[in-house]
Amino acid sequence: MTAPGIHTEEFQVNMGPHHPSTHGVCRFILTMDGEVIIKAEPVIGYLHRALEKICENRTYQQCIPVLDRFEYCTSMSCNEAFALAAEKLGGLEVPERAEYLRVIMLELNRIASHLIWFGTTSLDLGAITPFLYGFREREDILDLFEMTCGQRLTYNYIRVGGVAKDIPPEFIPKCKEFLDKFDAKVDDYERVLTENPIFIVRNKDIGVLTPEMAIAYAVSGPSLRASGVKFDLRKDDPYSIYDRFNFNIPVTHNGDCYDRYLIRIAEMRESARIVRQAIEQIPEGEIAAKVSMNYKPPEGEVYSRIENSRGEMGVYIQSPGKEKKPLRVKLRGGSYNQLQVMPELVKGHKIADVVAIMASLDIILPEVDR
Amino acid sequence: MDRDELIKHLLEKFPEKIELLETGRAEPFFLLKNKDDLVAFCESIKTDENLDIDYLCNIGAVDTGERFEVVYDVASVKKHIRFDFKLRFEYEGAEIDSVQKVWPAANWYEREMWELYGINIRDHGNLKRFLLPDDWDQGHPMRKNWDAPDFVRMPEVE
Amino acid sequence: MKKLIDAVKNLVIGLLTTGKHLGRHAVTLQYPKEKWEMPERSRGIVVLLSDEETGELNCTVCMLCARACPSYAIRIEYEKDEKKKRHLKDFIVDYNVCCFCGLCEDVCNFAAIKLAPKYEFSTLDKSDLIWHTDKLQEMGRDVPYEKPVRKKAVAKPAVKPAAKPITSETENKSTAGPEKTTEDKPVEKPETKSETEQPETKTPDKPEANVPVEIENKDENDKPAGEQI
Amino acid sequence: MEITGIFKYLYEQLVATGLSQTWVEIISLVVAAVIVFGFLAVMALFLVWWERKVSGHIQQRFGPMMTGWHGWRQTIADAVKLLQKEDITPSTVDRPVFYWAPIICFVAAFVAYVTIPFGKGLIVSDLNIGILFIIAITTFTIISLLMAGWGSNNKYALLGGMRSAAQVVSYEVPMVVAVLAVVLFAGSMSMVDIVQSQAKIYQWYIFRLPFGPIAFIIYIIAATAETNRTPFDIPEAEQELVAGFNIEYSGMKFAMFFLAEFVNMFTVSAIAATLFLGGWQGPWLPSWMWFLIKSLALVFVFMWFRWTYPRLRVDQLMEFSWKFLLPVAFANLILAGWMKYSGWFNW
Repeated sequence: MTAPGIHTEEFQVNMGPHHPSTHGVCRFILTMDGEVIIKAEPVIGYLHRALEKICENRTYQQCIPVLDRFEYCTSMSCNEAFALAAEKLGGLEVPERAEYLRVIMLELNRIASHLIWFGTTSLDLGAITPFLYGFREREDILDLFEMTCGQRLTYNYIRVGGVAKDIPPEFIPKCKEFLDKFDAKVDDYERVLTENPIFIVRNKDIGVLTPEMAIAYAVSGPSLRASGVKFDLRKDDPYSIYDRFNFNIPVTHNGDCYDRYLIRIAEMRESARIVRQAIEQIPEGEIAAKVSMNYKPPEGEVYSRIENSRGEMGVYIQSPGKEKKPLRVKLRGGSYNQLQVMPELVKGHKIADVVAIMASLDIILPEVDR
Repeated sequence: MDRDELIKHLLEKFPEKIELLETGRAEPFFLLKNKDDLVAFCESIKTDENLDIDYLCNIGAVDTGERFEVVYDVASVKKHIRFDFKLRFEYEGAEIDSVQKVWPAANWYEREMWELYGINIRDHGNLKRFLLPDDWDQGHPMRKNWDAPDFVRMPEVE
Repeated sequence: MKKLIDAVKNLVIGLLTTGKHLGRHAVTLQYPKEKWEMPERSRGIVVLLSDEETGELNCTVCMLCARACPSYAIRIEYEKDEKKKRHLKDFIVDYNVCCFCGLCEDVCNFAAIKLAPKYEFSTLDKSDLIWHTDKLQEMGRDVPYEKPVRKKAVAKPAVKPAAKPITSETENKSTAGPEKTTEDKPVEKPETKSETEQPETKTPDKPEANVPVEIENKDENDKPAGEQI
Repeated sequence: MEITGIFKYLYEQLVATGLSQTWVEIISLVVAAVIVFGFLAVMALFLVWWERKVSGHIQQRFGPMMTGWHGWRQTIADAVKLLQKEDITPSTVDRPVFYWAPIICFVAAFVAYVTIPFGKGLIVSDLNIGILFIIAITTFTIISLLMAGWGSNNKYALLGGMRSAAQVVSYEVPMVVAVLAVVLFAGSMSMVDIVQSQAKIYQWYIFRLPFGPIAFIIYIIAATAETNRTPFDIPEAEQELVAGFNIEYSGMKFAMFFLAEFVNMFTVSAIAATLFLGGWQGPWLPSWMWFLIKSLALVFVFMWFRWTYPRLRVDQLMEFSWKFLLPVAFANLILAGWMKYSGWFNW
């Protein structure tokens, strides 16, 4: 698009690794022609902690706190994925109440993670205030978590065979109070951002992800549903007791940043609905099966996957049988594939759009680097 | 298409190529006997109309102490099918074909397998180091027999 | 033209929503003046608990917490006296490494170690983060905890070792010898409300529904937990 | 209690001391300059503090609270901190350009106050081309941004500098056209005449339907772009360009850029108040207080914009200015001309 005869050559810009809008530490080498990007190459590995190597010499219960750090925005779902895999290995039965507690915690954690996403998306596009509003709601959820399991970010709450502690008596009233005011707050967010013409212009038709490319690159979660593929593990490959709650899966069809935004806002409301139903139906009873610290599952291997806020989170465990430590733990995070598809989405856009696309794909780096 | 139909269908389709493993705890787990017909197997399960495996969940390499295993967890978005299969091959001359042509998502998984395990991937495209630091010269860390000067082993509490 | 109208309308709505927050009271705490008091279950620093009357530590050096810690932050030095009874020499918790997961508190059967709801312990020098017995005990003085209710000696022979810690210590060692591998130490089962055979008489003043039930190590000699398929 | 009397009294004292006329002029101008500079320096510090409080309360938090009652000493503390920060000049930098950029930016921000009437008699020098002088001076900031961006020899700074130049130039034109509509109606470019022509409240140019409000809105949009504030703060877009043109600056130079931005904000709202909201005209309060209230109200609107809206992309910003704002501004000018000629609404 440069005038003929004028000699221009592309120049390379390093976006990251110390860059305010790469969530975690990631670097993009952008070859640019003026403002337009020709090629983007992500450079990762800054946050590689070899979690899989660590898990190989930890017992099953000790792996849970290690896996909290796998994806710290929704560490409940990391615990759940690992616990599901370990329970399938050993054929353990999780009591009813533990299942309900898990679903409540998972969905609250999904709302908290979407609120982080909502805050950082608006921050990356320049609106600073929604970030604060999003985090104000997230604080209420973190208080609920701290009341039950004692930590605000790395919970170590869902254990192999059940749940660590029962919810204190004042958990349910506080949770109800949060749920009642949460919908009004989401309307507030919508009023500030959703129909805002500047926000729409910055997000419409940016980073369009076609359904074929999404499935080819195994993108999952809200980004996949934004491209028109109705695929949610909670409904299509139901795990735990998700089939007992009625909630619907938001799907939109043109797969750009704005649709991914709409989907996540709708998902927040759906999760709130699930938590409300789970609170009403929670039975009394046991909260954990009898699983020893030196839990030794029989020989075997399993890949279990759950739907967390960034897509499909899968844990593959191979256990040698007599050992109390897993032979191999392979972790699969949703952001890994979304970052893989980023260079295709970014071609032809401007540097400001790289930020918008990365925020809309909700990529965080610990999941990518492990 | 539930679990037994899937097993029956696959065993008929590839009688001598795969066998059902009983170690699988959840979805059916197959062993692909010969690692050379990997790409052919992947292409056929992708194009098979009532399987339609178009979604690659995960590729994980495993070092079981005496040999390598590479586990492919695949699924179909449209048909809600999910199953896994794996290859077994010895340490020396560990080399497999890249399945990028079938599922582009495999690119980074194979690159990571090459970097951490040292399993060479034929015609992969850009086998470059991306998880470990660029000047890493202490071998392939995820192998069981791996040791390095500054690798602190966890003390075994008696 | 209509697009312009509702664009301006939305811009103004956006302004009004942020504007209406102007009057509202701030939700933040002014930290040094107003402190955030943590719920009683929150996992702050690891402390050693001691008996109120006697003042000496509850810890009986069973090494379970050291084994349970995923990041190997707990190191215990002890020496054996003539009756093979272990005496605690030094209990070290390295906070540079500790990940505050609470596994040590869950595993301990003698309520000797607990994560207290305190969070102000940052130091200027890394080496100050390695705490020894005296600092741990002194920090744990005022931390309330439930004493694990001792079970009466139970008729059922094989399943539950006798209640008193001293004898159970030696008895465990003897049963552990023959068929178990040494590193898989059978551990005395802590008291859990829901699981004991005969109904436990709960002290009435404790309103809280249940003692925090954790994944405890139930090791029947005949059928280890994980083996049933 | 008009304070113009004090200056008259001082002026007579000066003349009474028997110095020659030129000396009297020089001294009185120097005194006026020092007063204006002092007032603006304090105003800039106040605006920085006020912005942090306003943004705090919009986001339901307190804003600075520790330093003094509601943190009023916060900006002074910041200024002192910036003063003793090390003023690094990177070696690869084009030294003279890098050195002069903040100075030009700072000076340009202050010189604009020569013809702004603070009150009835409170004007440094009432040029008959007042508004034209101000607009000419404020365009200097473009040069300083370009110099800072290009001079600091850093990719991000270069991008930031280029963007800011493109943005300010493209929003200068609609601003001038909007101001032209008012000047056309007021009949003279001198700021005092413009204010006098808005004696009564219904004579304020903002209420001169239909061209008044349109010109006011165009002016406000162009002004936010002029002072690089959201939704047009592309040059120092933290998320994209890390810090735009002032990446390489630190210490005193950065403080100059920072204060210049806030002084610019006050300049632009002062001009808007004078042109559209009838400068110092107001019923009971003294004239300079009216001027302050109106300007600070407009500054509050700018702050409100900043904490509500996301940021536009560069090309969208250009497109908005050239394809939408400018045509509307021209149409508005023609409408104002027709209104003036036909005497309609000309009370």
